[in-house]
Amino acid sequence: MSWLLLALLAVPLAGAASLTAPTFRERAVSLYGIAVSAATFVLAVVVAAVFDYGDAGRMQLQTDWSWIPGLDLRFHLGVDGISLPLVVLTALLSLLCFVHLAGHPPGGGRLRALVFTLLVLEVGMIGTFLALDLLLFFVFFEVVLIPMYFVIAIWGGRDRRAAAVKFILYTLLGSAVLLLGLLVIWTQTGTLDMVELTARHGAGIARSVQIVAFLAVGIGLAVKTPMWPLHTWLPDAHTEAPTVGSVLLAGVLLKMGSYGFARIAIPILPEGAAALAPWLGALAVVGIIYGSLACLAQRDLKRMIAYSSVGHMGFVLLGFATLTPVGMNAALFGNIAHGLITGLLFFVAGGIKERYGTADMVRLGGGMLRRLPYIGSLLTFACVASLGLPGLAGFWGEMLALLGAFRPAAGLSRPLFLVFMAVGGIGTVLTAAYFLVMLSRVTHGRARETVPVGPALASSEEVRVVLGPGEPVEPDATGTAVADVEDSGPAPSGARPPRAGRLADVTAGELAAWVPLVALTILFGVWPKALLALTGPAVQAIFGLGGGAG
Amino acid sequence: MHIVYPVVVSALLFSIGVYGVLARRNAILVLMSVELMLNAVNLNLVAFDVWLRDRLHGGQVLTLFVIVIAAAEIGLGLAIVLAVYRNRQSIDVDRLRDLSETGASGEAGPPEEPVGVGEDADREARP
Amino acid sequence: MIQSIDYSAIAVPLILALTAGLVLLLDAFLPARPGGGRLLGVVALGGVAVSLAVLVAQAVRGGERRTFCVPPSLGLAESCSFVLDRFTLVFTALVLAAGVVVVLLSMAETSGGRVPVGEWYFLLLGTLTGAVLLAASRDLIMLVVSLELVSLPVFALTAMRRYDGRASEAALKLFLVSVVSTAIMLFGVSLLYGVTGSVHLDRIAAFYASGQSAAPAGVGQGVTTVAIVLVLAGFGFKVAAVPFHFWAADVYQGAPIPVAALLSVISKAAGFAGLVLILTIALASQAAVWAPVVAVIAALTMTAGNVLAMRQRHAVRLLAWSSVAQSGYILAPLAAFAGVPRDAVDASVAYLAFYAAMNLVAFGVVMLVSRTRERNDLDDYQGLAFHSPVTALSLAFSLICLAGLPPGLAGLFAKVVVFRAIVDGGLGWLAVVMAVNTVIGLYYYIAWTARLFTPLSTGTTRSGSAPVAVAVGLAVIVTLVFSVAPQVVLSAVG
Amino acid sequence: MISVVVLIVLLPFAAAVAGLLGSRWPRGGSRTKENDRAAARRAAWFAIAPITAALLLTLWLASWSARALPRGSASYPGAEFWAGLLPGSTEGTLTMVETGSVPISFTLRADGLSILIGVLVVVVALAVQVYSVGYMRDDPRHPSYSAFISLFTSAMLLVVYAGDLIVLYAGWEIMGLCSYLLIGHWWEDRANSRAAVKAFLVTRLGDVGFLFGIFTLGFAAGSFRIDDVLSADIPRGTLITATMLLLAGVAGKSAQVPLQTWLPDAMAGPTPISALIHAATMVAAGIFIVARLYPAFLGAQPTLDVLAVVAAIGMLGAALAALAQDDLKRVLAYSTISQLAYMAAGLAAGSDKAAIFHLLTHGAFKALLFLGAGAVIHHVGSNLMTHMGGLRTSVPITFAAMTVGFAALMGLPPASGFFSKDAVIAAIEHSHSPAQPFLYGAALLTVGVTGAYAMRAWLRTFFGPARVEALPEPPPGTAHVFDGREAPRSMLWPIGVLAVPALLLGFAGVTEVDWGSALVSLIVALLGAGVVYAFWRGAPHQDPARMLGPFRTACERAFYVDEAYRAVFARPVLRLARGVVRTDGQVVDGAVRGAGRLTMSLSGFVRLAQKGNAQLYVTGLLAGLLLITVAAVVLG
Repeated sequence: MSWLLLALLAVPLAGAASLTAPTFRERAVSLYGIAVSAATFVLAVVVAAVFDYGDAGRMQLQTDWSWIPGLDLRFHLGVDGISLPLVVLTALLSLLCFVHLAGHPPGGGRLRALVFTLLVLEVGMIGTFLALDLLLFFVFFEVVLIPMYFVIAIWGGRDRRAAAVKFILYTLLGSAVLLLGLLVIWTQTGTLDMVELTARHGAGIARSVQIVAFLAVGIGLAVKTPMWPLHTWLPDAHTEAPTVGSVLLAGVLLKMGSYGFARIAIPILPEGAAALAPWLGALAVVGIIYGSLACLAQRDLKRMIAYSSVGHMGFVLLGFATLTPVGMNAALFGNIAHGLITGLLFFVAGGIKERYGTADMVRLGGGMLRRLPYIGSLLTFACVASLGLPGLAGFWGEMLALLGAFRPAAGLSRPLFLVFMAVGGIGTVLTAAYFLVMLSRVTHGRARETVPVGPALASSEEVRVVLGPGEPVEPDATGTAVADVEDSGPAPSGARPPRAGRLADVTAGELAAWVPLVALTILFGVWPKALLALTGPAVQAIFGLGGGAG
Repeated sequence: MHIVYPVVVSALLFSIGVYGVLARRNAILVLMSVELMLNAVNLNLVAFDVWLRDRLHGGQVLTLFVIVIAAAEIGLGLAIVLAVYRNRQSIDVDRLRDLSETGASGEAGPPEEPVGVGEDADREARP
Repeated sequence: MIQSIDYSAIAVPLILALTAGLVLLLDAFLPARPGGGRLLGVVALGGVAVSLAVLVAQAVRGGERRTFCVPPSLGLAESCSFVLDRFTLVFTALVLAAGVVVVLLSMAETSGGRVPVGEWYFLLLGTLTGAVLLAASRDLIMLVVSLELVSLPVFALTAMRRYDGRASEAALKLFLVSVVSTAIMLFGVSLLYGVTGSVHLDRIAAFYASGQSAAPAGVGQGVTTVAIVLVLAGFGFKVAAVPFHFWAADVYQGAPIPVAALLSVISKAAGFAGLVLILTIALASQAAVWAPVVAVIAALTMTAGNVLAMRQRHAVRLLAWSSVAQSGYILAPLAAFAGVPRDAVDASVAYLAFYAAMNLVAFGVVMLVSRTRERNDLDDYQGLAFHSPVTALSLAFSLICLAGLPPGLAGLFAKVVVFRAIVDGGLGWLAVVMAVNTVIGLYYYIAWTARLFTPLSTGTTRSGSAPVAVAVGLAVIVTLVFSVAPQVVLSAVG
Repeated sequence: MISVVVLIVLLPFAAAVAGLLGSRWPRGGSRTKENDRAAARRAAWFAIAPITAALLLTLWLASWSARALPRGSASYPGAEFWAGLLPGSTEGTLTMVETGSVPISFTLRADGLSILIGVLVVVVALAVQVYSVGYMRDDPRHPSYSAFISLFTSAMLLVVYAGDLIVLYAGWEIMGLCSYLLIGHWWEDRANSRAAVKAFLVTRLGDVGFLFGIFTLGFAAGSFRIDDVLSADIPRGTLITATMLLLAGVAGKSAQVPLQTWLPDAMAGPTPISALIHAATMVAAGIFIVARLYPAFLGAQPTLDVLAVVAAIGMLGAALAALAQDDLKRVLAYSTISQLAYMAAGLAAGSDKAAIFHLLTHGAFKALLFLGAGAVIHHVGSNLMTHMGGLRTSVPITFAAMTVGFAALMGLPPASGFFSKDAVIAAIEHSHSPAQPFLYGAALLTVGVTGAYAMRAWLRTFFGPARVEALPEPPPGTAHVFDGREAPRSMLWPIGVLAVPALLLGFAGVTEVDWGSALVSLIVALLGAGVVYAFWRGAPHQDPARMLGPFRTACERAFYVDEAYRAVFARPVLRLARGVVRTDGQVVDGAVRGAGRLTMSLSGFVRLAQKGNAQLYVTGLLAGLLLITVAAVVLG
C-alpha cells in the first residue's frame, strides 16, 4: 500500500502539470481544480482508513528510494500519528479553498494560473508532512515559497508586492538557517533518515553541537510558526493575501514550522532542546501576550486575525517547550485546531471583505448581525472557538499546553514554567478580550446605511476627516453616511464598493466550504480522543519512554 | 652575485611599470608600461634559473613564452586602441566613461546604431 | 631526445585548433556570399561537436592518459605537462557544452552583418582550445600559455563589432585589467619558481611536502605566501573575484551578448580550473596559507556581487553582477579544502556545472529579447509571459534556479552541496554569510521574475531566431536534467 | 440509572440545537413579522418541552435516590447530611482520554447534593422559559434567546452532575459564554454589548485561577475524578494553594468581592435572564463547587478564613450599595451579591448544609423577586424606582408575590428566608474560626441593612403617590412596554409557582432552628426596616436612602470599585496594546525594514566605485591585492 503516499503527491502535481495544456476553458478550470483536490482528499482519507491506529507510533506506508546518492538524499516518505492528521487537514483545507474559489473568484483574474499555483502549493505542503529525509523535508519546505509568493503578489490586496517580497525573503532566510542546522546534524550523524535519527535520541552528537544545531533549526522553524520576534512578515502577508491564500497560509504553512519542531528539532536533538527549552518557552509566552495585545489595538480585521495566529502559535510553542508528552500532544492538537478555526476565521473575514469592500473595522461600522445574520453568527462561532471555549477544538490545545507547563520535563526549572503557565493563563483572558471587543465593534451596534454612490471621497485624507483621525470614533456618534469610499489607488483586488442596501448573505458555495470546518471544530472539541489517541503513542515513542507521567 | 640584486631590480622595474599603468592618460603609454612589467618578470625568471642552476632551464623556457605572450598582447592592445580611436577619436583612458553604473542606469544610454544615424554621429563630433 | 607525444590524449584541443584554421581558410577563399556566415557557423559547430564526441570516447575508455612528460631524474618521478584525468574530462565537457551554446548564439550575432564572421569563429575556437588546454595542463608554463590563449581572443571578440564605441571601450577596459593581472600572476609564478626550483605542479607539491626550502626558513615562507597570493590574482581576475571584479559589469554590457556569455561561463570555468589545479595540486600542503584568503575573498565576492546587483536596471549588468556573486558561491567550498579536501573540490566543480547550465539559459533569453529591444532594460521584460510564454517561463526557471529555490531544483541542490562542504569544513561564519547572500540574491531574482508576470498594456511582437531558440532549448533541457537528476553531475564530478 | 442523568443533561442541549437550527428552518432568513412570530412560537415549544421532560426525570431521580439504601459509608466524611437526605448516588464514565500525563475521564455523577441543586436549576429554568414567552413576545430574536437559555441550563446541569473536574470546568466555561450571549441579547445598544464583554472577561479571569486550581488537585491526586481527588491524601500545602486558586474561580462566578463588578452591569440583559442566571443558578455555581469539594476545603483552614473575610466585606458592602440604588434590578443584583456572601460565610463557618439550604431558598425567592420586578418594569416601562409608586393597586398579584419575596429576603418568620438565613447565622455563631467575631458582627449588621433596603424597595415600588405621566416609546431593543394592564397570564403563572417554595421551603429546615439567634436577627431586621419606614413616612416623595447622608453617592457607585478597576486594569491594557502595535511597527518591523534599507544603502555605496574609469579599476585591483598580500603574510 506504500504507493498511496506517492499517489497523494503525484495527483496534485499531475493536475498542475496538465493544467498548462491550452485546452482549458475559464469555467472548467475551477471545476478542474475542485476535481483534482477532491481526488487528493479522497486519497488522504484512504490513507487515514488504511492507517493502523493500534500502532500509531510506528512509521507506516513507507516508500524509500534513493534519489541523489551524491547527497545521499533518499525519496523517503512515511506517515505516523503525528503527520497523519496534518496531511488530512492539508488535503481538506485545499479542497475547501477550491470549493470557495469556484463561487468567489479573486480580483486578479487569471484563474488558471491561480489553480496551477495552488496545486503546486498543495504538493509542497503534503510533501513536507510526508518527508522522512531531512533534505527532502527541506526541499518540500521550500517548494511552498514561490507559489505562495505569486499567490500574494498577483492576487493580493493593495500593497501586495511589498508584503510578498517581505514574506519570501524572511522565510527564505529562515529556511537557509534551517538548512545549516540540518547539515550540522548530517555531518555529525552521517545519516539524513529521520526515523533512524529519532531512534538514536541524539546519540553521537555532542551536547554543544546539539545546542548549535537546535538553535539553527529552531530559528528556521520559528520564522515559519511565527515565534515572537520573527513574526513581522505574517500580518502583512495575511492582510494582502487573497482569502484562499490567507486560509492556506494560516491553516497549513504555519503548521509546517511547528511540525518541524515535533519531527526534527525535539526528537533528534534532545539535549539541545533541553538546553534551549526555557528560551523557547519564554519567547512563546511573550508571543502569546504580544499577539493578544497587538490584536486589541488593530483596526484591520484580517490583520487582527493574523496577530491572533501569533498568539495561538505561542501556545503551540509553549507546548513544545515543556518537552513533556502532554505538552507535545497539546502542541499537535493545537496545530490542528488552529488550522481549522483560523481557516474558518479567514474564510469569513474574506467574505466580509468581499461584501463590504473593506476589512477596516471602523469603516465596517457595526450591526453585521442585523444585515448579514448568518455571516455574523458564523464569525461569532469562529471567534468563540478561537478564544478556547471548552466543547470546541481550541480549548484542548491551550488547556493541555498549560497542563504541560504546570509540570515540565525533569531537567527544566519548575518555577519558571509556572510563571509561563500563569502568563499563558492571562494570555487566554486577553485572547477572549480582543475577540469579544472585535465582535462588539463589528457584529453588534446599529448598522450604518450605505448610501448608493455618493460623492466619491477623492483621497484617503478626506476619509480620515470624515471618520475622525486616529482613535476609532464610534460610527454611531458620527452618523455619517459612508459614501462610495475608495482609497486613492484603485484597489485592483476587485474590492467592489458595497452595493446599495441589501448585501447578499452567505452563499451556497461559501457554506459548502465553511460547514466542514465548523463540524470538525465541534467534533474535536467534544471528542478530543479522536486526535489524542492518534498523537499519544507517537509522542511516547519520541520521548523514548513507555508511559512516563510527564 | 647574490640573488637578491636581480630580484630587487625586477621588483623596482615592476613597480615602475605599475606606476606607468596607473598614471599615464594616453593608452599607448599604458601599453608601454605593461611591457615594462612583463620584462621585469622575465628578468626575475632568468635570474632564478641561473641561481637555481636548473637542468631543465624551466625559467628560461618560461621567459621565452612570456616574451611571445607580451608580443601578442601588444599587437592586440594596439589593435584595440586603434578601434577606440576610430570610434571615439581619442585614446585618453580617462575619457572612456560611457560604460558605468550611473551611465547605464542614470540616463539609460541611447541604443547603439551604425554611424550616421542617431546619437553616435554627434558624439563623434565632440573632440 | 625527442619527446614522444600521445596524440590520442591531445586529440580534443588538436581538433578544435584545426577547425579554427579550417574556418579561417574557408573564410579567406570562399566567395563572399550572403549565406557564408551561416556555413562557417556550421563548420565551427561541427568542430566542437566532433571534439565532444572524441571526449566522450576518451571518457568511456576511461583511464588516465599523460603526455609531454619529463623523464624521471635524480630521485623525482616522471612528471608530465598534459594529463587527461577525471578532473580534466569534466572541465572539458563543461567547456565544450558551453561552447556549443555560445556558437549557436554567435550564429545570430554574426548574421547581423556588423561582425567579420571568419575572424569571429576563429577567435571563438581559439578560446575553446585555450580553455581545454588549461584544464589538462600540469605545469606552470602550460598553465600561463593556455590562460593567455583563453584571454586574448576574448579581447578581440569584444572589440569585433564595427563602429561600436561601447564595444571598443569595453575591450580596452578588459584588456587593461587583464594584462595587469597577467603580469602580476607571472610575477607570482616567477617567485614560486624561484622558491621551489621547478615548474611542474607535482614537483612543487613534492618540494613543499618535503618541507626544505632553498632560502632561510623565514624568508622562504614569506616569499611563498606572496607568490601564492600573486598567482591567485591572475585567476581571481578570470573568475572576477572581489578585488578584481570592477570590470565585470562594464565589459558584459559593452560586449556582444555571446561574448558576455563566453566570459561568464567559459572563461570563468577556465579561471576556476586553473585555480583548482594550482591550489589543490601544487600548493596542497600550503592550504593553511591560502584557505583563509580564499574564504575571505569568497565572502566578499558573493556579498559585493549580490549587493551591486540589487539596484540594477539593465539586464546584462544584472547578470554580470549575479555571475560575480555566483563565483563567490563557487569559491566558498574551496576555502574548506583544509577540512574536507575531496568534498571541497567536488562541491566547487559541481556548483560550476549547475551554474553554467542555469546561466546560459538566462543569457540565451536575454539574447532573444535584445534582438527587438536593443536597450535591454529590465522594463523591456515586463509582461513577457503574455507574449512569449515559453521564453518567459525558461527565463523565470533559470532565475529561480540561480536563486536556489525549489521549482529550480538544480540551483537548490547546488547550494545544498556547497553548504554541505562549507559546514563539513567547519567554516560556520562563511555558511551564515552565504545564507544571508542567498536572501539578498533572491531579492533581485524574484523582482525580475515578478516583472515577467506583471501584465503590460502594449505588447510588441518579437522576431524569434532559430539558433538562439535551439541554444536556449538545449540549455533548459540540460538544467531540467540537472534538476531532476543532479546525480548525473555529482557522480561525474566525484 | 446513569443514563437518566445523561438524558437530563442532554435534553436541554438538544433543545438548544433544535432551537438554534430548527426554528426558522423552512422559511430561511427572510425576517418578516409573521415569520418572526411563527419562529418564536416554534422556538418556545423547542425550549419548554425538553425542560419539562428534564424536570420530570430529575424528580424521578430524586425519588429514586431518596428510596435507595445508603451504599455503605459515604465516600467522603462531609457527605453524611446528603446521604441522610438523598442516600442514593450513581456514577458512570463514558470514556478515558489519555492526555500524556493526568488522564481525563468523561464522567457524570449524581448524589444527594447534586440532585438537590439539579431540581432547583430545572424548576427555575422552566419558570423562566414560560415567563419569557410572554416577556419577549414580539422580540425578533426570540429563537436564539430561548436556545441560549436551554444551552445554559444544559451547561449548569453538566456542572452539577459532573464527576470529573475538567468536565466540570467545561460546563463552567460554557455557562460563562451563555451569560455573555444573553446579557448582550439587545446588542443594538452598545452599552449592553460592553456589559456582556465585561461579564465574560471578569468571569474568565476567575476561571483561569480555577483551572490552575484543578491542575494542582489533578496532579496531586493523579486523576481529575472528584472521587479520586477527595479520597487521595493530598499534602496540606498543596491543598491550601489548590483551594485558594479554586476560590478565584468561585469569586469570579459567584460575583464575590474581588470580582463582583460584573453582576450589577449584567442587569443590562433581559429580566428573565437576570432571574435565571444572575440570581438563581450560575452565581450559585461557585458556592456549589465549594460544597462539592468541601472535604478538601475543610482540610485547608486558611482558605476558609480568607473566604470568611471576603464574605464579610462582600455582604456588608453589597447591602449598603443596594440601599442607595435607584434602579430596582440593580438593588436586587447587589442583594444577590450580599446573599451569596451569606452562603460563603456559611461555608466558611464550617456548615455546607446551611449554605446549600440558603442557596435553595435564595434561588427560589430571588428568582421570584426578579420575575416580579420584570412584571413591574413591564407595567411602568422603566427600571428606575423614581418612576414607580403606588403600584399595589394596579398590579395586585405581582404585589402579593413580591411581598412574599421581600419577606423572605428580610427573613421574616413565615417565609423561607427566615429559616435558611437563621441556619447560616447559627452556623457562624457556633463556628470557632479566628475570623468568627468579625464575621458574626458583619452578618448581623447586614441583616439590618438587608431589612432596610428590602423595605425601601418595597415601599418605593408599591406605596407612596402613583406617578401617572406617560413615558416616551423606548427605542427598539430596550425594556418592553405593555398597555398598563397587569402582565399576561403566561408571566403570572411562573411568579405564582415560585411564590410557593419562597414561602414554604423554609419549613424543611424548621427542625434545626436555633430560636435564640433567629430571634436576634429578626429583631435587627425589623429595626432596619423600621428606620427606613420612619424616614419614608416623613416624606413619601423623597428617597429614604437620603438617610445615608454623605455616603449615599459612595454607596450608589459601589464604593467606586468599578471605576478603580477600569483605571487600574482596562485603560492601561488598552494603552499597552496601542504601544505594542507602535513598537511592532517601528522596532520589530523596523529592524526588518531597516536591514533592507541598510543593504540598499550599502549597494549605493559600493556602486560609487563603478564610475567607468578603467584606471580606477586597476587601482582598486592593486590596492585590494596589496591588502590581501599584507594580511596573508602578517596573519599567515
